[in-house]
Amino acid sequence: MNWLPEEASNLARNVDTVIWFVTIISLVFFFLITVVLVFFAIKYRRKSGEDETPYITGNHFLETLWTIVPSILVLVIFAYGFIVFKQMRTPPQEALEINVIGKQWLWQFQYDNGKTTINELYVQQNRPVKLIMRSEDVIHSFFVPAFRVKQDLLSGMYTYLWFTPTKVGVFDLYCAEYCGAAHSKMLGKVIVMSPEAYERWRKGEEREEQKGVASISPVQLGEQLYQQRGCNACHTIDGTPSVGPSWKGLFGHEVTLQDGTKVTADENYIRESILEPQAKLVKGYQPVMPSFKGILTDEEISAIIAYIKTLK
Amino acid sequence: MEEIGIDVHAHHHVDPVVEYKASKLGMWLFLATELLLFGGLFAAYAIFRAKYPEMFHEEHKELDRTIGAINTVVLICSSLTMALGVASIQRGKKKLLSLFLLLTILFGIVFGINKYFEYGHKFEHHIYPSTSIFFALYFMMTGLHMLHVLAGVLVLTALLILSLKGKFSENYYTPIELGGLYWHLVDLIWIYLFPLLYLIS
Amino acid sequence: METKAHIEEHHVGYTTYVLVWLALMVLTGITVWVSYLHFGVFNIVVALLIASIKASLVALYFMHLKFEDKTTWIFVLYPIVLLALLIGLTAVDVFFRTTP
Amino acid sequence: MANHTVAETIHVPYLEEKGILSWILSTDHKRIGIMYLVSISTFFVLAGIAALLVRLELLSPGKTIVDAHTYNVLFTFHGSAMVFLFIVPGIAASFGNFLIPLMIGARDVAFPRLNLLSYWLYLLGTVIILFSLLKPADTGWTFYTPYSIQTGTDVILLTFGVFILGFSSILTGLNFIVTVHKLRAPGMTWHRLPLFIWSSYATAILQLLATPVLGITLLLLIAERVFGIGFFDPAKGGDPILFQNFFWFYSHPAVYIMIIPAMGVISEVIPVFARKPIFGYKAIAYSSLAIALISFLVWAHHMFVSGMSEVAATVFSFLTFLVAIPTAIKVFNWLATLYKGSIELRTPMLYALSFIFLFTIGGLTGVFLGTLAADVHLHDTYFVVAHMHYVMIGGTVMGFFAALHFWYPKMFGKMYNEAVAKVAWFLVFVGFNVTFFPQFILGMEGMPRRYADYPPQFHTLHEISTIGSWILGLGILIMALNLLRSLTNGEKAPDNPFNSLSLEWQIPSPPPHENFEKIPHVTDWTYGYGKKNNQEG
Ligand code: HEA
Ligand code: HEA
Ligand code: HEC
Ligand code: CUA
Ligand SMILES: [Cu+2]
Repeated sequence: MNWLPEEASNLARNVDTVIWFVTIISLVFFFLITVVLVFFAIKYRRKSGEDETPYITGNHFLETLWTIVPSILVLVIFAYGFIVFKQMRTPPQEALEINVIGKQWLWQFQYDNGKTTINELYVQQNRPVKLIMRSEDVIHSFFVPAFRVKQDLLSGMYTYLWFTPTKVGVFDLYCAEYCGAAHSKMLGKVIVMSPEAYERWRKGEEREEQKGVASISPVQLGEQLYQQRGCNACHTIDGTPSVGPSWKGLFGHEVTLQDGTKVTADENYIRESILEPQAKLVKGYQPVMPSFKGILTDEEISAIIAYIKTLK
Repeated sequence: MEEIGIDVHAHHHVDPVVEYKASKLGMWLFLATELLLFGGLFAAYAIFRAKYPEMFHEEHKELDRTIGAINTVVLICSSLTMALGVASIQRGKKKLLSLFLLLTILFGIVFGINKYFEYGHKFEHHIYPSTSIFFALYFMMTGLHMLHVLAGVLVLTALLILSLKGKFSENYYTPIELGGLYWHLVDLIWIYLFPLLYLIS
Repeated sequence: METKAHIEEHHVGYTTYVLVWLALMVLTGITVWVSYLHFGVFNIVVALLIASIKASLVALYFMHLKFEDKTTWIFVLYPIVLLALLIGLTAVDVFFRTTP
Repeated sequence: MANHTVAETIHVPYLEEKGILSWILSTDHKRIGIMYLVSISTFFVLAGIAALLVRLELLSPGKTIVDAHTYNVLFTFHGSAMVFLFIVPGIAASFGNFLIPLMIGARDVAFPRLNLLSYWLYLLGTVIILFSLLKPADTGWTFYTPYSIQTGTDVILLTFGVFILGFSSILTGLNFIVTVHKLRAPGMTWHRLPLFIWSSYATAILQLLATPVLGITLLLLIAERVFGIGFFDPAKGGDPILFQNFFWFYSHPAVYIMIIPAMGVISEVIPVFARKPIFGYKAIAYSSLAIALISFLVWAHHMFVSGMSEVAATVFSFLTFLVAIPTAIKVFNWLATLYKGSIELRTPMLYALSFIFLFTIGGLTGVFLGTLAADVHLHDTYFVVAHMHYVMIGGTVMGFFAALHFWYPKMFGKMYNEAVAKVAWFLVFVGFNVTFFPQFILGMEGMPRRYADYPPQFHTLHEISTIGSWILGLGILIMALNLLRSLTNGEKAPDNPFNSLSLEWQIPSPPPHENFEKIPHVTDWTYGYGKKNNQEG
């Protein structure tokens, strides 16, 4: 029975030991208290209205005992938690630095080689990473349960966290600080790759995606981007409005803007909506869509348009 | 304010001495909450002043020391007249009480008029609470204080009316004491606001 | 608890009040004067010190705190301690933050 | 024990007079207590229904009944109404008002009219908050900046309502402190006071001194929105973490405002139904005070990963553990009181024992959260949600229900149906655990809180939790119906159905307007149960 997720970072083991340590102490007290409670409740059940009870008002020895023992235990717990916390807050010198930007409601990662990814963080197995993080709007929180790390992102101030991924695989990334309507959609993945695969990805020569571009159709690429770039946080494809309007039946139809004017959703409109979302606001929606200028290439935008066209 | 302690003949028949002591303790407790209400602002002041010393130094120059100093003196004088008012009613001098209450109220009004011009001046120079953290603090601190002065003046006016009606005597002056305590607190807070906002060097 | 209908109270005299008032006026003068001198960080310390002396005078005499019972004193002092803790512990946060 | 006088002259029971005006203009502490009781129970049900909707939405991944924004509005309303309208005034304002003068042998609180003003302010605050529902806020009950500055929903009305409620809370606290200091009956020394009085006193200190800081914080938040000042807005040079510091300076002590009165209730109920003196009276009494004093110093344990300084995190983690000690002392003393008792499992006692069991779980999981390294993983997950419900429902609400069943005969002069009450207790106990225990597991697995939607791997546990909430709701429904029915159909209650020794039981049920015909002269403490022999007293 292990309720904690898989341990996929160097820190996870230590955090888990702390949690287990506290759990064991807690269980001891919990069972002690429960057993005594139930035992007394049964043993000293009222037999008749005339039961005689002793006049006991206290016992200095016992009272001192159950003040001192928990006091010592909590001090130990504190110290242990602190030691591991210290480690969690002290990144090694050689850690690879990656910039993280959180905004409503997506994650953006900037690597030292100039690459930028959205909602997918690529890291190398057994190589310490240090994330230097900031927010562009409200507070978000970077949380990867499998790594046992969490840290808030603020605007106007950098925060950081570090870890060394120890297992190859794909791990869930959550936003853990409430940040508005699509807070629960601000999800991402951490992709831990073997050193070789990571090197390939870094150089960008044989990027899996690029290989893909050649072989898949624009519509398929658009669908992929819809997931990967986080459009799905705000846009549905089944017609239900979410944070943003649904894409279903969007293309070619008339859209009513904030100021009452109507435009037809053609290629240029959609392109503008992606690059400068605030230029033409759709009526009934908040101006919350982030700009994807510099994030999506022209080719990718075309692919998304192609994909939207298929959603009738 | 009157809620506190005018109950001489309250239906729960508490001994008047207990009543008097209870009312005073109640007032002190209330003042403690006032202290912590301003406390949040003092904490914000401490943090931001340490963070942005230059901003505080530069921008405080926009404030008028002279008006600040005059207002300090006005409030101190009002505190004196208030204290003298309490002292006179303790000795049964009802007319003197009314006179001192009137003086206190007048000082309070002078303080308010000064503030009115001070704020007006700031707005003319396009200085608003949103101008900077310093001015946000300035407006919030003095504004909240001004609200307290206003409340104090209203309370004292009510007390003056009661006093003119002859409600108080050397045997019963609890409301005067309580009103006085409140008024002194208003003075006390200003004693800190003045150097913190106007006299940064 | 009291049962006697008799208020045993210290009545402060008019002259005491006037003397306290004089002291307050003088201290106000000093605090303005001092603000023109330059002691660096100590300016604020001095300013707060003078303000605290003034505040104590107001509390002790004008507000009769000097003649109040222990309960009142506790409820005056504890909030001041709390305020100091609010400022102090918040400062421990704000001024010890590490940047990456 | 106190020599009491049963009404001989015309003593009108306080419930007698009819008409709405006779209530909302009454300065009788008993009537004000009942008005609070009715009001907070109403909001408990409303906020509880919001909780049921929250749970219903979480029944399955994806959209179940409402969209994300509505979900956010729902948990914001649920949290803020439960906290500010139900549990903070809670036991203190309802039972505190009703009981404090009765227990200390006084005719009323120190300032009856101020007391009524507190209630009116409470009403005013609730009306404002209900108005805010026209464009309901979606900030969560914590109003974190900068989100609360930016969102388009009506944060101003909600926070202003809470601000007004704060005043109500302050004035109640002030009133109780003075009452306990100045109005105790002759012979009612500090060390003879019932423990409920001690806990009310400690709570009152917290209400008095913590609430003003919340007041100014909310005022500043409103000023940020209205005047554009920037204390908490990084875009203007402000510091969003400063808001959190201020907010928790109040809201951590507030969690003890919630729990200490319930602890007081438990300390009253257990000796009566075990027919034993309370064990370690002074330790329980002073530990309430200790909690009240220390709890101001732990606020930032809600902010370990907020970007605050590590030094501060360490200091606050350390201080957090210190508050666990006075609480531990109480738990052990309650257990020891049961030893060699004559325990009768009436409904109030069942709730009291459930309190000990559930609150221990809640408190121990609090220790997980206070531990630095563990909190990094557990913060803002369902582990926190489970912790807070175990302490707030497993603790406070259990204490509230215990109080409700214990003092019901005294308040209304009627008995409720014991069998039905026990069935309701059983459903509440089981339903509660089914609802919230799975949330500990969810949290450990990493399920974040305030999520309108969740990945499929969390489905089963959420499903169990939702089903649990229905059992819990059913239990509360049965309990409520039982009590309501007894108002009209219940048997007439004797003056002292549970053979308690404390003062409020020595007068008629329901008590007369004046409480005591003659102010009692107290000669012993409240807990003189059992046979005195050579044991020290
Ligand atoms: C009634 C309300 C109540 C009470 C009494 C408590 C009691 C405690 N709480 Fe809780 N708490 C909340 C209500 C409450 N809490 C709420 C509402 C939140 C969430 C707010 C939000 O974010 O929305 C919260 C969140 C919260 C956090 C922040 C979590 C996070 O967001 O990351 C922390 C962290 O330290 C914490 C700790 C504690 C501790 C240490 C106690 C202690 O007082 C517990 C002490 C009790 C015991 C320890 C059990 C009995 C003792 C023994 C059996 C002795 C043996 C014990 C040992 C040796 C350890 N609580
Ligand atoms: C006193 C405090 C209190 C109480 C009693 C409760 C009671 C309940 N809470 Fe509460 N909860 C909070 C305080 C409280 N909560 C707070 C502070 C938060 C944080 C908010 C935030 O994040 O900002 C929270 C958040 C919270 C969440 C997390 C939401 C999220 O993070 O996304 C959940 C989810 O399960 C939840 C569920 C419940 C349930 C099922 C109950 C049940 O116990 C409710 C039971 C009550 C009833 C059911 C009403 C009684 C009903 C009747 C009398 C008859 C009607 C019945 C039927 C129709 C069946 N609560
Ligand atoms: C943070 C939420 C959010 C994200 C993420 C988001 N959008 Fe939007 N989007 C909106 C909102 C809100 C609107 C409507 C208001 C407006 O026009 O800006 C909108 C409008 C649009 C429109 C115009 C639709 C219409 O009905 O007229 C297009 C096209 C669009 N978005 C494309 C995208 C693409 C492509 C992505 C991802 C690469 C994306 N959006 C990501 C919130 C978002
Ligand atoms: Cu971003 Cu929640
Ligand atoms: Cu807390």
